[in-house]
Amino acid sequence: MIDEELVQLLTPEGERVTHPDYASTLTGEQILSMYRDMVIVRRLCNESTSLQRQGQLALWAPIQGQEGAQIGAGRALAPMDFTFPTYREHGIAWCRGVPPEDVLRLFRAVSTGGWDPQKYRHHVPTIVLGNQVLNAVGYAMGIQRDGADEAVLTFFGDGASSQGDVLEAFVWASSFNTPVVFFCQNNQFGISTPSSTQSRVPLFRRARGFGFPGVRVDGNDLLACYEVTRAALENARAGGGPTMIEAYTYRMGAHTTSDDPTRYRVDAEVEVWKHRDPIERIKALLVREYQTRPASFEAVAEEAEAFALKLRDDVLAMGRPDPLSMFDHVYAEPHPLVEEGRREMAALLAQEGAH
Amino acid sequence: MIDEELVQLLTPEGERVTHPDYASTLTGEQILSMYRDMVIVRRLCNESTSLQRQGQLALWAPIQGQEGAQIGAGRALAPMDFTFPTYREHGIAWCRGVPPEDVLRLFRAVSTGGWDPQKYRHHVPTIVLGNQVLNAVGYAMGIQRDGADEAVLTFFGDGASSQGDVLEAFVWASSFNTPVVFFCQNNQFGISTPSSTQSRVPLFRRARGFGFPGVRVDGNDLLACYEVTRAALENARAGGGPTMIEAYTYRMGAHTTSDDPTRYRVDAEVEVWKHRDPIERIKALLVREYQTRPASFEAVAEEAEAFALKLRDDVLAMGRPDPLSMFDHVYAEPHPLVEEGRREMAALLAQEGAH
Amino acid sequence: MTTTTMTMAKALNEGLRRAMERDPKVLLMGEDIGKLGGVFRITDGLQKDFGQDRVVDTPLAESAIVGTAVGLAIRGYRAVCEMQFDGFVFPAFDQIVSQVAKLQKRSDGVYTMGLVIRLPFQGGIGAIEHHSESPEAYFAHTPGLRVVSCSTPNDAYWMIQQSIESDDPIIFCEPKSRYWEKGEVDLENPPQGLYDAVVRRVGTDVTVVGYGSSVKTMLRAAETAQAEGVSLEVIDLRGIAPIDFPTLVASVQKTGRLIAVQEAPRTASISSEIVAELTERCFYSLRAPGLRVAGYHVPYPPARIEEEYRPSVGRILDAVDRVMDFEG
Amino acid sequence: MTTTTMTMAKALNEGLRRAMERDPKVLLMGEDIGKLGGVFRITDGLQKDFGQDRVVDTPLAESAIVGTAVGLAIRGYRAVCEMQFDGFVFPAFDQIVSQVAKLQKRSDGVYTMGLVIRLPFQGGIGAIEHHSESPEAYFAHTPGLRVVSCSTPNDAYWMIQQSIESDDPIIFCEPKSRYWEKGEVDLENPPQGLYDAVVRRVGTDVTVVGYGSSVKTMLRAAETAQAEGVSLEVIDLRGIAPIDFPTLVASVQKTGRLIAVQEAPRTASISSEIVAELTERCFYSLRAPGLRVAGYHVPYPPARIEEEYRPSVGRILDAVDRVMDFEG
Ligand SMILES: Cc1ncc(C[n+]2csc(CCOP(=O)(O)OP(=O)(O)O)c2C)c(N)n1
Ligand SMILES: Cc1ncc(C[n+]2csc(CCOP(=O)(O)OP(=O)(O)O)c2C)c(N)n1
Ligand SMILES: [Mg+2]
Ligand SMILES: [Mg+2]
Repeated sequence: MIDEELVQLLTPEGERVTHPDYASTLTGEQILSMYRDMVIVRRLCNESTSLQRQGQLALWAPIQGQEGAQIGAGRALAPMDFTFPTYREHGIAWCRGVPPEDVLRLFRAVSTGGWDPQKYRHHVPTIVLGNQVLNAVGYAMGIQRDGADEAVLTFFGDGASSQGDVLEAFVWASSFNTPVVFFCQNNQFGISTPSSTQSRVPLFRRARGFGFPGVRVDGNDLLACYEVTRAALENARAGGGPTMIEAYTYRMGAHTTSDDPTRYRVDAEVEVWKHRDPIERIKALLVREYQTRPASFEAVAEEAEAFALKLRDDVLAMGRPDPLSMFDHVYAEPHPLVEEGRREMAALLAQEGAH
Repeated sequence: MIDEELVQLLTPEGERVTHPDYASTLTGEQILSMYRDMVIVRRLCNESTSLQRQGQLALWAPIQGQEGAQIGAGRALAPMDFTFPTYREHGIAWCRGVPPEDVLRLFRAVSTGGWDPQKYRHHVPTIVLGNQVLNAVGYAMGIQRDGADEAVLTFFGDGASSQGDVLEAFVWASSFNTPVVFFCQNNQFGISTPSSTQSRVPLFRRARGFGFPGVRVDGNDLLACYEVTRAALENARAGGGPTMIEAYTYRMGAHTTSDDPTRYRVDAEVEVWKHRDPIERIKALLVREYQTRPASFEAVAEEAEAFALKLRDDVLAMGRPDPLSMFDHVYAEPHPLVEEGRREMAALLAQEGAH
Repeated sequence: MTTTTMTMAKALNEGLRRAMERDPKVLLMGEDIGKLGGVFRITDGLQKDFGQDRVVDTPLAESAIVGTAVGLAIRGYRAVCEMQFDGFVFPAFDQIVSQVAKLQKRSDGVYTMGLVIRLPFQGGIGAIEHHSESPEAYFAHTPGLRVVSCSTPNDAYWMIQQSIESDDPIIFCEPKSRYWEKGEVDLENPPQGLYDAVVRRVGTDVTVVGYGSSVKTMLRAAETAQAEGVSLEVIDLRGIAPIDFPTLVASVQKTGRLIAVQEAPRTASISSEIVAELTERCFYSLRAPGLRVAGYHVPYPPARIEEEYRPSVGRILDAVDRVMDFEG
Repeated sequence: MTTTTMTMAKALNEGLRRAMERDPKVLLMGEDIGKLGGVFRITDGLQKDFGQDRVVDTPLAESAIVGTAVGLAIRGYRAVCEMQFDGFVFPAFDQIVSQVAKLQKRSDGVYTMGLVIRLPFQGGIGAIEHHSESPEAYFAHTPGLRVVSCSTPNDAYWMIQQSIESDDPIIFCEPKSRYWEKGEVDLENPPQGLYDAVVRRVGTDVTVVGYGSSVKTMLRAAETAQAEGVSLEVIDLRGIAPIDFPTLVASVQKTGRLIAVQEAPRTASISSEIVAELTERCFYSLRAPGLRVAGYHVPYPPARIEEEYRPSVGRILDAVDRVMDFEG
């Protein structure tokens, strides 16, 4: 992984490396707290996977391996920034303060959103690949008009990088010099399709041709992801325009719980990436440089366990939505067809209830 | 116009300049013949504009100023190559052998196509900006599967360069290494919108970020356009994959006859570009280097006049299509709704005829 | 009552201006709408008065126009997007049906998608391909969207303002062939609700309903029919989605006969909807089946023969004969 | 007659295989259809047998899948494009309505657009948003396209082959919730024409017509109705555009009552079309207005409550009661 174009501040072994453009600004305390975030988010992911296996979730999209990218980027945000996720940004949601059980509503198939996007300044998940990237640029155009000291961070994958919407978003962001940071997690797969199908050259290079900088960062390096994202957001807030960040990482798990990765990739590759685990890397750093004690790690582990238990309880407590709720919020103003449908369904439900 | 990135083989004054990567291979005879093409195509354009003014055409999209780009590119094609135009590639159509009156069918509003695209290996005009660029890549995928020694040349404007379809075409062409050359005529406007709105950096640079070369050529330099296109097509046929060519030129006329460019640009700019006229430039070269006599130019001018007269006659002879023809070729196989419509209209027409 | 005579194009321009004056969050986006004032000059002069941040000449990409309008809506802005022509709305179709139509629901009502997509629609101006489409049925079929169409300068003036004020996303269909026709505009009092169908001519024998440029054609047909002793009630639908069925029902209960007119092709269209729903609501009132006069099942033809494609007075009268003579 | 039992998924796979064996110009394109065999495994094993040039794992862009299929068609190839889910066809909408639907016309018949766009459609598998849409009406409304849907493994096997053989572009709608249900497939004789509606159950009181996953629901409703003394004639539409109206007319003339069923929302939909057209054709045969049982006018809901959204046996029977009891 010696790559001149890759920003790295920490080796897979957890040793610091220097970079001409970026230096780590995080204290030991901050790093430990971000370590905690990564562990909790991984625990959330594992718990969700088992909930899915037990039939409690319809689907789950795991992020194992991408915790460094997400917590790094997520913690680089200022409170007033706004984020536009895909369906896989559980780490970002966590950083934004979205209640973890809300993240699971979509996957429990009880909601098509899950949380209050204005409250957490975190847009609802977008499943149609690339749509949210244009929405993010539009939001950033609003920031410009408000003269606000805010930026937008939007996410997409290596697969989605081929969608017209993402590419048009590049055109617009450049043309209007909007305060938006494009964060592409290149986890090397779009379901089964390798990222080489989407681009024969590193993805971050695309930005330059649209007139703004692109940076490739080691996506399994929390410190580097944090610094690169922070700098890009600061630059955006200061009127410097867009940046594209390609976080080069690896999807350790399946695409979703419906997926069978053995059909398209070999174990050996996965094994190689195990040695680049973003969590282990930070743990090694904490031990080496900050003498963090086992007790601290144990405390985090325990907290994660408690977190998982509560999460499970919260999810199991999520009842089936009232079918009539499908008629809510379709429109802001009254609509005859919605009201007719509501009446019809209410009558049918009453009829069934009467039997 | 001293621009290191711009390929030029001839100054606006018609003096040769050398370029490290491209040398002119054209003989005097060839250049004269291409001069003739440019003059005829410009004459076609002027005649069409007056036909439109006289109510004989519904619309016209002029190409004044872009003759060098189009005849340069058009004459670089091998007979078996296939071309995908926009609505403005009259010079390419000419080079492909499309009967000039066929080019006007669309604008006389008697057809939504105009010529046999397989016969001339020149696709019908595409008006929805960018659509044809993906179609071109698909055609090139077919060439690959046939193992044929052919390439595709597809056109779009600086405006269309912002469309998702064009950008997706870049992804695909690169991913499949298809034998396609993207020829972008940057005539500096998309109707009223300056090309700087579409990109803050020169457009040709976009290609590199998608993994294939981009070249900016002086679009008013016939020799340069010819050589750059020829080289790119040859490279494509040889399996070298796609190239993007940005022909940097200027739309001397209005966007179409419906447009009023005085609303959005100043005469001074147009004046500057008059001195870069692609036709005058070649004329100067022919005089200086090949001692072409006035008689030769006069012969071309006369030919162009005769051409225009015939074109006018051909256009005026184009009758209104049979309304029933709208039901032809909607489907390849019989369709009840089309047949029903045909019957209904036939009855209505008969009724009217009877009155 | 202060009324002024103006074209529909001018009425739209004035309506946009008033909306922008009233609410600083309103902004216009589109291709060539600034300096040029739009290819139909609907936004003429507005960039000069409201600046480039509120009248935005965009890069050339419709998906992006709508996609960024969504983001602006999330930020509290109200974007009015101009699609240069009907046939160029399709690159934006995905953003419209996947995001615009669904985000209020997906955010549980936290977001309002108060944006307007202006479409110069229908044919009749002798244009080339893709410039004369009638895509309204696609949008009407999509839950989460609303669709309206104006047919007079007065409606244009008021309906564009009402649409911009609405917290729901609205596809605003402008009959481009009527842009240059003049009419009275009442600058003080809005005519009626945005979705209300309006009886443009009272009649007793057949209800003829349509929208946009068809309204004038229907009125002409009514003139001719009158001369032949048949009285048509002409209804301007205005609200294409939702449709004001109570007004249509009242008319059909009176006339007992129904003809729905549109330029769009017939299959799974607005006229299909009108006939199906009114058949259900007025089964015993109908003395003949509701008929549809629509575009044929072919791509919009070259302009030289477009008048044979579009619903004409002749085709409407033909349908009138059929419902009047109907014996099954 | 050689029949074999297989799932619809397998039948589609076998049908694709036969088409590819028969015609070397047939190729498959889509996301994850190669090594993975598609998310539903419809193309399982085909890349191994036919190679990467004929089973193409594409970059992730639907407009490009369809846009390049157009170019391949011009070159004489027949592309079968898989949209991974119904909700992801919209990025390709522009290419479909602007190019696929129009290029035969625009080339005056020089081109044939013999391409197939496969859509796993409708809901019922507990999926998340955008994975359960029913977009068929958009395509049926568009002249130049054809739309079909299979409801049994045998139809799947034959209809996919017939679609690929057709020189017209076809939107091929696969009811994903039925992929894993087994049925008899006759490997030798095609059942009937691609657009022919088929009476799946003969009845006398009410004609109930639908397609895709609704067919099974209608048949279940017919069972229950039978028990209650009402005889439903169940028709599987198969051809969504064009619709086989003669078969429907024959049935309605017999039963005098009509119910059209679909998962898609009701406005300007296939069921609107069926009711409008049959009202016109069978005005005096109909003893009650044709009714529509459709998805509600809301975005497809979260899967936990999707069964309340989809046309259920209960909702169909409710409509049956209404047409049987109809007195206006
Ligand atoms: C427009 C669209 N097409 C197809 C899909 C189906 N799909 C869901 S995720 C996915 C792969 C996405 O890959 P990538 O963008 O790399 O993100 P990742 O899942 O790896 O995080 C596909 C094809 C979709 N959601 N949207
Ligand atoms: C998708 C789409 N949107 C809008 C238009 C309307 N339109 C026609 S030409 C044009 C400008 C195109 O500019 P450019 O691509 O630079 O080509 P040029 O006309 O300069 O040759 C526009 C906006 C269209 N034809 N297609
Ligand atoms: Mg990925
Ligand atoms: Mg241009």
